Amino acid sequence: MSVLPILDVGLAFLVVGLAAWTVAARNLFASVVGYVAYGLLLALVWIRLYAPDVALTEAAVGGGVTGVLLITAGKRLGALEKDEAGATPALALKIVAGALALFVAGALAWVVVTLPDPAPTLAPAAAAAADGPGAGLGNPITAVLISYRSFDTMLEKVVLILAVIGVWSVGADSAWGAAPAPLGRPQPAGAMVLLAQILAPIGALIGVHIFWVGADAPGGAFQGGALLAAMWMAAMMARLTEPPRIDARWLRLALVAGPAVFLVIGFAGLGLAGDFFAFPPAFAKPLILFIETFMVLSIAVALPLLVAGPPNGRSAR
Amino acid sequence: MSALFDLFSFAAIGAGVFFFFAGTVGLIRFPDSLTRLHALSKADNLGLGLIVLGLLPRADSALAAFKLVLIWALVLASGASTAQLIGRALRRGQK
Amino acid sequence: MTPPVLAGLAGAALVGFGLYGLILHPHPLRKLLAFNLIGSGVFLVFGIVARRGAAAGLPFDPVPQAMVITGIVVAFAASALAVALILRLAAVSGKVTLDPEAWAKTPSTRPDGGGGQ
Amino acid sequence: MTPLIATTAGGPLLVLAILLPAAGVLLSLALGGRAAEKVALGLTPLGFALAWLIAMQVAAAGAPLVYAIGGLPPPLGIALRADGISAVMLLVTAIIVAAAGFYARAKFATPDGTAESRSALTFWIMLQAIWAALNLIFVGGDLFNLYVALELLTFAAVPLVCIDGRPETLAAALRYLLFALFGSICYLLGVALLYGAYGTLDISLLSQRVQPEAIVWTAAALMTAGLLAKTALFPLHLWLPPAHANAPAAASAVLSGLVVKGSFFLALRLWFYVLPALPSAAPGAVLGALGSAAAVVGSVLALRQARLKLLVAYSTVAQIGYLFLVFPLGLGAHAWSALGWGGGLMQILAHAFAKAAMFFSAGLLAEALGHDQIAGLRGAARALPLTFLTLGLGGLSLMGLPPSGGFEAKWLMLRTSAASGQWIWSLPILAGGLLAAGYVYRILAPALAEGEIELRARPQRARELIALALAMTALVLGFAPQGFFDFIEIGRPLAAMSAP
Repeated sequence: MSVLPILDVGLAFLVVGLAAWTVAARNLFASVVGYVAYGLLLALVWIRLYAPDVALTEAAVGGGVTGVLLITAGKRLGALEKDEAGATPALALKIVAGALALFVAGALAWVVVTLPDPAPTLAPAAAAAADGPGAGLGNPITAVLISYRSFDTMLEKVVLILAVIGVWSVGADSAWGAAPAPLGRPQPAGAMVLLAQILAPIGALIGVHIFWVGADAPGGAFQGGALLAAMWMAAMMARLTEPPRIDARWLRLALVAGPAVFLVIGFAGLGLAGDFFAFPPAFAKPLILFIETFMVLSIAVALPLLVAGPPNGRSAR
Repeated sequence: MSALFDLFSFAAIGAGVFFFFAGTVGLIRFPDSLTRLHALSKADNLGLGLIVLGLLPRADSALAAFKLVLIWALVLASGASTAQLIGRALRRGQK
Repeated sequence: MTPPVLAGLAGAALVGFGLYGLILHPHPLRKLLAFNLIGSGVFLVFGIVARRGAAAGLPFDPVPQAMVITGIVVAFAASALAVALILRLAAVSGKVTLDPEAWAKTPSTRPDGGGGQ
Repeated sequence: MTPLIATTAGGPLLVLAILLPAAGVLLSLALGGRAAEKVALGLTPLGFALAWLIAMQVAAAGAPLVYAIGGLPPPLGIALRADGISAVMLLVTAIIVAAAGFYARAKFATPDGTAESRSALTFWIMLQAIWAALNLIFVGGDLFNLYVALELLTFAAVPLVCIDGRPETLAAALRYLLFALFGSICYLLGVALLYGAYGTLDISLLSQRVQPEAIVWTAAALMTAGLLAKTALFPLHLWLPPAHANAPAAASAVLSGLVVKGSFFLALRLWFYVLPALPSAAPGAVLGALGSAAAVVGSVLALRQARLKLLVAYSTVAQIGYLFLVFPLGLGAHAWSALGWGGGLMQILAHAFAKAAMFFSAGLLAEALGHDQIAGLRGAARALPLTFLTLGLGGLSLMGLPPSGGFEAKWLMLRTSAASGQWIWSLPILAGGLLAAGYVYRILAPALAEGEIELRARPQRARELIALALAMTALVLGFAPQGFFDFIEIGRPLAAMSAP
């Protein structure tokens, strides 16, 4: 397998080159497109680092959903670019910034290359604990996310919810409660509609599949939820469906369902297993899947809402 | 028997790589966006199809083989639609 | 060069490019892109730490990888909030500059110097 | 000899302190409308009671409370840990959040029969989210978990800045967000390096393993730089004044009094708890120098502001500067370290109360007069005596005049700089105090002068009293007994070595 190193080097150059393009491009939109391509390539890097779970997340969230978000923004701001404002930075500032960036990158590269050998790791502990309270999960990452670092995962869902409220809060007062502006153009192209009609159901199925196998194989709530989110977005872009009103009860409940269920079961752990966020060994796996189901729901709802933006006055009634 | 499968795999994947290569050359060399698009969709459709075909005998299970074909079909559907959309956008831009 | 070392060097380069762009670009969306570059560089550092920690039959240390997954979702949420602010700013004022001087010319006239229903 | 990190008595209280406001956030969004306000205000007494219980338990045990979440101890699991300073900060946060909540009712109430409004729902949810995030910051024992807390804090604080929706507030919020994101990502990079070097992120485990080597210095520099950007230490302070001055007064008080203290608290955790093995002289000197510059520059800029809220915001830039003197004066295992540590802590508390009181008063003033231009304050003190009494008392603490918490903090710092032979740090303390006297005088002098002034509306007495109560608290801190200083020593590494 002697071609792999060459491919690795090529991939690294491509990724770094696209990053440089993103920074250096003169045109705002070109820079955005460069970044989106970069995000997709990054997924390949993660595969090469033996991180299929991260690769899935990066492809779905970092590449896909972020791509839609940034390209939409880039398109809307493109019209403004003339008075983009702020003088172009002076040469002195460029030199200082360049020197600083070079210094930080150099120091980081040095430190990363000289990381201690053998590397400290929690992999044996995680593997050993898979039989214990981690509880019958073949995918150690899911075990870490839902069991050992449950607190991170639960609070990170709260972060997502705060971001949704933050996005809503920049809207106009008069629009509060209404739906965000439609994602697609008024008359979407036939190809787009066809694509959404074919892709959305299959993609949704795959999303559920990725979530379901996530207990034992690469995949999980994040990745599955992100894929479902992407499919909902595709349907909205083809105008097969419209963004929901932000005061809809079902929407609010779906948003909080993930962290709320996690929280309730976490509390119940005190009675059932003696500690907050502890799972009784006999029910650990079903409980974890139960929590994850609601997490998938919350993620699938939150991501498209973040892309759709604040409520829009035009659709208020 | 397995040697025959291997030969088939190599041939199909090799052909697939050739089409990808040709498509990429087209992307770089062709003069305008529409012809470039044309070259690129060839690579997607044919090149990927051949590679999937070449990988089929090496699949562990029927499910894995099915997933491979599904990937090809999905790429085909999205590639064709995207090409169509880009083409439309280009025509609108030219008018 | 092994993939971890390569990825580490790439990660360092990404952080460097991102830092440069974050400081220099006046446009907030460009700053956001630069921030995301730094972010992915940082995640790559986690990635190589995870890969180097391969042990006990696992090809990676699951803990840093789990952290990256959390981090990617948080970074997306941050991008979404920033984009919403940028677009709203452009919509209500027609410009997106962050220069405080430009805003000082139009001082607040709200009675309480902030807040309003 | 690594004792296993296990849950102690009272540990479950720590989880509750975080999850109570977090559950409030979820409940407020799910129920919507009027419920958000009710939930937020209803939780304040519970939250205060929890903080009080935690403080009592820490005092009784004389040692930190620990909780291993899920019964899974670090390094694989996450632990929470509350020591003396955690308990004090939990209490302060509970008090100021409650004060901000009741103060804000006048503005963000949703009366019966009215529809849910944008600004009200945002305010009540974000207030609770800030509370949850700060509580996690104060008791978090795992560096990545603390990263999540930092992000939680950012996402809660930024929307408050632009709650009013004017373009300049949106620009201020955006600048704040970009600085904060930059800060978190620097912090996260440091976390990655520390994990790569030692294979754990638990603070107490790390403190036993950390050696002074290149990777640790790099990680420390990155994390510190990130936290400085979030704390708005000079020269990374540019985002703070417009952000804090443009938010509604109740939010400004929380942002200035508490939120910047969150990232500062993490800087304390980093240097005092994670990295006690590093030599402390050089980092202490750098941070102290930046702090001194902030104290002087911030005060000078405050002197030049035309608007009251901007003046108060620039004063925050200056007061943050003093906080960083705790690094040269408190780091290390010296006989005088405990004194400097006490001074730094006292400065956090005194500023939190005094600044919250001043922002509340500035808000009342702006509502009563219809503006907050300092030039237009002539005669206002006669019309609004209580409000100006609060501004004056808060100013007393900022200047560091006795009797006040601010005086106590500066007195301790001056004593430490004398005891340690680091005379140089007494200069910014004294200069900053003089400049603070200047900008407080700028507010009070015209207001106390003779003049006719027309009030649009008389501020509610209850809101004036809330502000006054906080200002009085800042004064009372000046009488803190020795027991208080013993309490904040609980759990500080090297404390035993440096006990006088």
